[in-house]
Amino acid sequence: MAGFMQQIINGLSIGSVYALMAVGYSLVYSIMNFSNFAHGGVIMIGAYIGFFLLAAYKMPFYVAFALAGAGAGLLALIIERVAYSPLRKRKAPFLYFIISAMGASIFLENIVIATIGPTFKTYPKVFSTQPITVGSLSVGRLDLIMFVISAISLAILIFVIEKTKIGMAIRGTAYSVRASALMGVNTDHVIMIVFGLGGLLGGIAGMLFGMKYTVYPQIGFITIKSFIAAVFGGLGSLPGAVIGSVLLGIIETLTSGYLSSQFRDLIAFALLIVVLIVRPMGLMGKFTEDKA
Amino acid sequence: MNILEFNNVTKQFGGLTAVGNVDFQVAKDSIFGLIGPNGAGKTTIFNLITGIYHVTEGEILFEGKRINGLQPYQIAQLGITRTFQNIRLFKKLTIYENILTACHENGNYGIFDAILRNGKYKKQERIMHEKTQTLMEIMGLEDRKDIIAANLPYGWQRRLEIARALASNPKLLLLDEPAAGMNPDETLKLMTLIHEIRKQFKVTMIVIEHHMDLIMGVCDKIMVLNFGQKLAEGTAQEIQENKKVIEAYLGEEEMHC
Amino acid sequence: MDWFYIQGILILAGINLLAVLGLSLLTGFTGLFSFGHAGFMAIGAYTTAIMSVKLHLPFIPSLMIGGLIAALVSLLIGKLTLNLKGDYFCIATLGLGEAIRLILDNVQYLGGARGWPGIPLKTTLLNVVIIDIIGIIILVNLIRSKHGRNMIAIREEEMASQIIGINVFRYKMISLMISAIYAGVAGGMLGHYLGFLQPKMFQIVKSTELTIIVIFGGLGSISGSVLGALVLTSLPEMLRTFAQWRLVVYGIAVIFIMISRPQGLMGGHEFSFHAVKKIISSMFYRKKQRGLGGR
Amino acid sequence: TPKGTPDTGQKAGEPEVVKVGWIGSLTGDQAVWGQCELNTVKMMFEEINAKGGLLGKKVEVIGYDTRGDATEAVNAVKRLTSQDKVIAIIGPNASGQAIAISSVLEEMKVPDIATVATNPKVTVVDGKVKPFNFRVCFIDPYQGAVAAGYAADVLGFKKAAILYDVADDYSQGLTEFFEKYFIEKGGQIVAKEAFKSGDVDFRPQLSKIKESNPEVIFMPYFFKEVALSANQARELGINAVFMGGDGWPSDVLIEMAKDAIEGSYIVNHLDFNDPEVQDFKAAYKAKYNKSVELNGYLAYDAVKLLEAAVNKANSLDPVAIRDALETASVKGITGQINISKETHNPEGKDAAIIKMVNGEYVFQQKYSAK
Amino acid sequence: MLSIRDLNVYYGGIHALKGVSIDVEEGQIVSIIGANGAGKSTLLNAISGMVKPKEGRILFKGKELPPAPHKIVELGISQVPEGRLIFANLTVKDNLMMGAYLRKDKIGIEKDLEKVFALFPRMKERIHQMAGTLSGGEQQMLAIGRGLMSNPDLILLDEPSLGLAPLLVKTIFDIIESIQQMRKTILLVEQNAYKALSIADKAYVLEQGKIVKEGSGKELIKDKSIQEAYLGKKQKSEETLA
Ligand SMILES: Nc1ncnc2c1ncn2[C@@H]1O[C@H](COP(=O)(O)OP(=O)(O)OP(=O)(O)O)[C@@H](O)[C@H]1O
Ligand SMILES: Nc1ncnc2c1ncn2[C@@H]1O[C@H](COP(=O)(O)OP(=O)(O)OP(=O)(O)O)[C@@H](O)[C@H]1O
Ligand SMILES: [Mg+2]
Ligand SMILES: [Mg+2]
Repeated sequence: MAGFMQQIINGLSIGSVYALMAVGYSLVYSIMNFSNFAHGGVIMIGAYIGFFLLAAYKMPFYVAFALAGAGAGLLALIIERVAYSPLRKRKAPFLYFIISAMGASIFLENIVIATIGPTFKTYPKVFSTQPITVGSLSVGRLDLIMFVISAISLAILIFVIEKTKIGMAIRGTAYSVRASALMGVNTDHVIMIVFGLGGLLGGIAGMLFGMKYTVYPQIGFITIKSFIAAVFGGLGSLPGAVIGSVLLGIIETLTSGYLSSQFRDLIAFALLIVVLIVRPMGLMGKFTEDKA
Repeated sequence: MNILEFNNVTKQFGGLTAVGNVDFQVAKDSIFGLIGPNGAGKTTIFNLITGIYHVTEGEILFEGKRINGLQPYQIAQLGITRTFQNIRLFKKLTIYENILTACHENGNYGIFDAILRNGKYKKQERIMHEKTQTLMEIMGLEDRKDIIAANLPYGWQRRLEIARALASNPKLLLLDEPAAGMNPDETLKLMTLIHEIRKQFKVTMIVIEHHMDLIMGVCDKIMVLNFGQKLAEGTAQEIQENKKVIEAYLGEEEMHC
Repeated sequence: MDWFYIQGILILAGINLLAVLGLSLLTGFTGLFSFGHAGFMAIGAYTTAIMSVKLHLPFIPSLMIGGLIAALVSLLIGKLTLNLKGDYFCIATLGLGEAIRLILDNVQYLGGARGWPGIPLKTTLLNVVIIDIIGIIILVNLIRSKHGRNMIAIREEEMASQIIGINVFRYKMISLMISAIYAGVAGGMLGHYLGFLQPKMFQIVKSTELTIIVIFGGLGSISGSVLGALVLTSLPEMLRTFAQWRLVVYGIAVIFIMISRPQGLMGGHEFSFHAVKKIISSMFYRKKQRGLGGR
Repeated sequence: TPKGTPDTGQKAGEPEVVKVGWIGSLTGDQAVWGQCELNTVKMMFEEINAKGGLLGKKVEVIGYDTRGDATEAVNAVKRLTSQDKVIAIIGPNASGQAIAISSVLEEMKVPDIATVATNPKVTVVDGKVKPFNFRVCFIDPYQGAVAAGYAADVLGFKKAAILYDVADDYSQGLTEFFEKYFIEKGGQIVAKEAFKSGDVDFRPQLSKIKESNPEVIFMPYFFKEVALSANQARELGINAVFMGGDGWPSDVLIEMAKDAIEGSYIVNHLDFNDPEVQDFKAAYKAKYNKSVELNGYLAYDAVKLLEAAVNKANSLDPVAIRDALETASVKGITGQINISKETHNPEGKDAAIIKMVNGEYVFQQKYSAK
Repeated sequence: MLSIRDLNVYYGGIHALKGVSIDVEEGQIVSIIGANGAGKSTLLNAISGMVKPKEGRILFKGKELPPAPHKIVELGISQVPEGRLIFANLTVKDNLMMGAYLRKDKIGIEKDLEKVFALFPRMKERIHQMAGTLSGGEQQMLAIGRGLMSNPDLILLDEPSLGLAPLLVKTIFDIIESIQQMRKTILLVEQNAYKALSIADKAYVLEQGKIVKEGSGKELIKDKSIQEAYLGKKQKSEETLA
């Protein structure tokens, strides 16, 4: 039983990593309707910014944290301007965005390898790595922090999207850029805000990831997991992204713990497909009958 | 003989009953009008017939056979097809390609025939191209053959939708507001076209329209829906004189002039 | 440049092209976006190798069986996932690709993650070119038929396709199976070109590489796929001298080409056989004209 | 000539510079090792040139990136052998690529000396030695046997657990042989858990391993994952001794997991503190301002081996070099290298057992599996 | 208030508007009629900044219009587009609020919301329904309501009666007149030429991208050629109805 509880804790901890990454990804998806594969690159750069600020410039954690978020947000904006905006202007189909995004992610990964170098970097210790133990269970401090930060940023995000005017404009633009423009929405701004926010979340995710694990050019790779988690939870739904992530984390740990770690991903994928067969729009995705 | 029968059909969306206990029959070779206020459930009835929505209760018979529960394509293959209120063309294809694609049931050959380009393929393709050509002529689209569907003005898009629907040789054709976006003159031409289609293709039609001239001018029988319920049914004359219909749908003014 | 080296690149481009042609049918013409085609390549590659190494079958029958088994697997997968829409299908295929790789990593009989050396070298430029040409002809013929038109209709407007009697699920399935056959055969050729197989070769990166080529060449354009395969297979080779900067440049190049030609290389030519014809005829035309003394 | 073999002992206007190829990962997740190898080769060639070159000619390295991909390795070797006309190739560090290139080497008749490609099949397949493939490192079965032997015989462990990377060839190789020999020695594998390249969290597997109470955990993978998994294991309260292979050694490992790996044992190619190694280490550091990774030492030996073979053959002809390599023998930085004609491996090379003490790689002893 | 001079719009090779000039006075209803594909929607889209004209000037209150659509809305021009373009993924309420996106006066917004609900009680009933699932006519009501919510000075209506039941068509034209009463200016594109001309202070006939006729609504309704081309049916239907 203690083993089981520990595995659940492990799952929650991995899940909250996926969740932080998935939220930013899902946000951009919900507006632009394409999978922003450059998000992994943004997360990675966020992690590096945080690392350098802490390790080389010895900044206080909160400053570094804010700057990593801001830097990644800025990067996301630049990517939007350079790689997507020209496509948007020409009304290219979403697949072209995906390719451009892949180009950007290849670029980001390799520019880091070529300049900073391929070796992984270790964050200086900010929080004690001593886990909090309750009986025979142990929870990492950083895990708790990540959990809290994901929850807070999600709550803020949902509030912004659902309750504010800019949120409404974001949702409107998500459906139709043209109609929103006719309503007086500066759609260019809205899209930039979305990318900025997505990048900001990515930067935060990257920095926390870096603190928990390490920083290296291939961090972006792990975002495939959060991509899967977002689909699992229902694309475009922010709470779905979080729930999908946490579930994926738990499924993965329980599979490794009780079934087979060799075939963990196989089993996780099989489960994913079963879920999608039963609920083709993911767990929290809205299923709307197509209206003719 | 009835080609289509609705027996006590109900469709609910959550708490909303879009179609409630509706019964009606459509006689073969007739033109059946379906009218009613906005949101009365007319399009929903089309969606139920074509299998895009599933009925909540009741049954739909086509040529005496129950069709609810079938897939849309199966229903189409039985001989029911439609146009859409919100136009759904193959946007990036040309007019010709739109119709040619819809002609797919007119020629019969397998994948291997296609790969080998054998005689069968060639012969059947010719049939399909001929059919397309004929349809283009009847619908008056032949000189716009290569225009991409998305770039057509609204009115022509509607025409193309009808042409595409006819391409699959339907026995029952459902037209959802075919005259929307047409001016009175064009609507008049559409009426002629509908008569023409009936003559040439021997197809039964159900027409949803808010242009009363068209409905009154072409329909043998009309059913009026209101809030998902049948309000009245009868000939054009009967419907126009029906107090309830005037009150709920037509409005007074129309009757005075 | 040395022919030996160029020949190697051409063979690879040809192998990529075959997989890309299949994917082009699925993505470009049917509108389904797959991230798992490397998985079908893997199945084809390992099956072909089993046939030729363990069962001593000749190369061509081995390839065909490789393609067929890939198609069979795609049938199973398709049954489960083809009802999913857009990115959901995409994720399912991504999962499939990874799952196949994971299984191969664990099957020690086929070398596991350590790979399978000693596969006979049977792939030559000649047989690659022949198979590619056959592949192109089949695809062009298919697309120019009612079956191809039905697939395009599904891409354009799924609901309208159903309403005119197209069995959407069936055609998606056919498209997936054909693309799996292409990928499978391509995989078989790859194994017999390198003489070595390793699950690592069929990572997501490989799938995305194929997708990039399809889109890069121009969706729904076969000539675009041909051009895309050639350009994108040789581009990293041309950038060799950049050493660790190579992929940096590659990434920039991809973005640059996308934003400067957002319809892909052959963009705007919906029906590639038009494009092919046009290119070929314009080539002839130009030559003729030049022959006659220029324009 | 379409398929011309590069006849380097050739015609008029003999090239003033001899070219040697190098392939490996300059990008991708293996780039740490590749970049270090190429740096080492460059540095060594400068030294050789300073001393008069190879048979009086200046030697130059042409290095191509493979992204860790077998197909790319084949392309790169095709280019090196046909267009660049190199006399020999050094690298790659991964077995998959080394195996894939052998058909090209045979066709073009150019020898290759792999650095850290430890899969037996790099040089021998189905009992037949591949004529143009050589290497300077020991092989997986040997390394696995050393690790198992040392754990069982010297350290006296009876219960071992294994955590390995299921998607990695190197990791699978070591796992298989460690398991085999440890059981042969009467030990018991109490848990065998896998992860997949790219994972960063190993707690689920480690939690399971913890329940099986092993005395030693064998961790045959690379140092990034080692650092992460070691830290996580200690966090979960696992006290077992860790043991690993040549994927471990690196300064970065110590930096990140100093406490977690304290007391661990590593099977290595050499003793880092050996006085004979210090010059190279210092020279590298001075030149590149980075510490040398393990691969650098083996790249060093590969260059030494090549130099010895060229001198022995007294020719720059690739085939002559190949013939000389078959019986070459040289004192390398990782030990005495005596290439065996039957296996093209450096036979009888001892492994160095290293223990982590106070955050240092401390040499224990040379050890060889019987 | 609005004056357009020599407007030329191209879609690639298609010359959709060929030197169109129109004038709209403050407080007027100006109707534009024309066959399918004449370029009516294109004209409205050019005013809204959704298509960029190649040549020509559009002056609003004497000033050149800025290029960005949202800037144009800011100046007080709002369009009820053809084909509705409602936000299918937003509720009815949010759609209406999107209409008021640029407004800051909370009280005014509330008032206008009530006005819209008074005009279309159905919208109030369905306030929380996802707009995408509304019936065609309901969507049209929503689109008009949304257009009103921005409280514009000039409102561009592109076929507002499209798909509406006869009773509602009548209501819509009543509404248009009552909007005019609120001292707003209206540029109306309609297929229902008879109705459009009867309420218009001024009207233009657009054929194949060119203005071929202009005059007061009353004049044009009596014009023989227009009766034939655009109203012909009206007379006939009156016969049938009689
Ligand atoms: N998928 C759905 N979910 C919820 N409500 C729906 C859905 N589809 C239709 N409705 C509702 O059902 C009712 C009937 O809609 P329907 O489209 O059939 O109307 P209609 O008679 O065609 O009207 P119109 O003439 O305006 O097109 C409407 O109130 C509509 O809002
Ligand atoms: N996006 C576009 N690309 C190419 N051509 C277009 C585009 N939009 C409109 N057109 C063409 O421009 C011309 C004018 O179209 P427009 O939509 O303005 O006509 P309309 O008068 O509004 O017609 P309708 O009454 O059918 O709405 C038509 O010939 C149409 O085919
Ligand atoms: Mg309707
Ligand atoms: Mg229009």
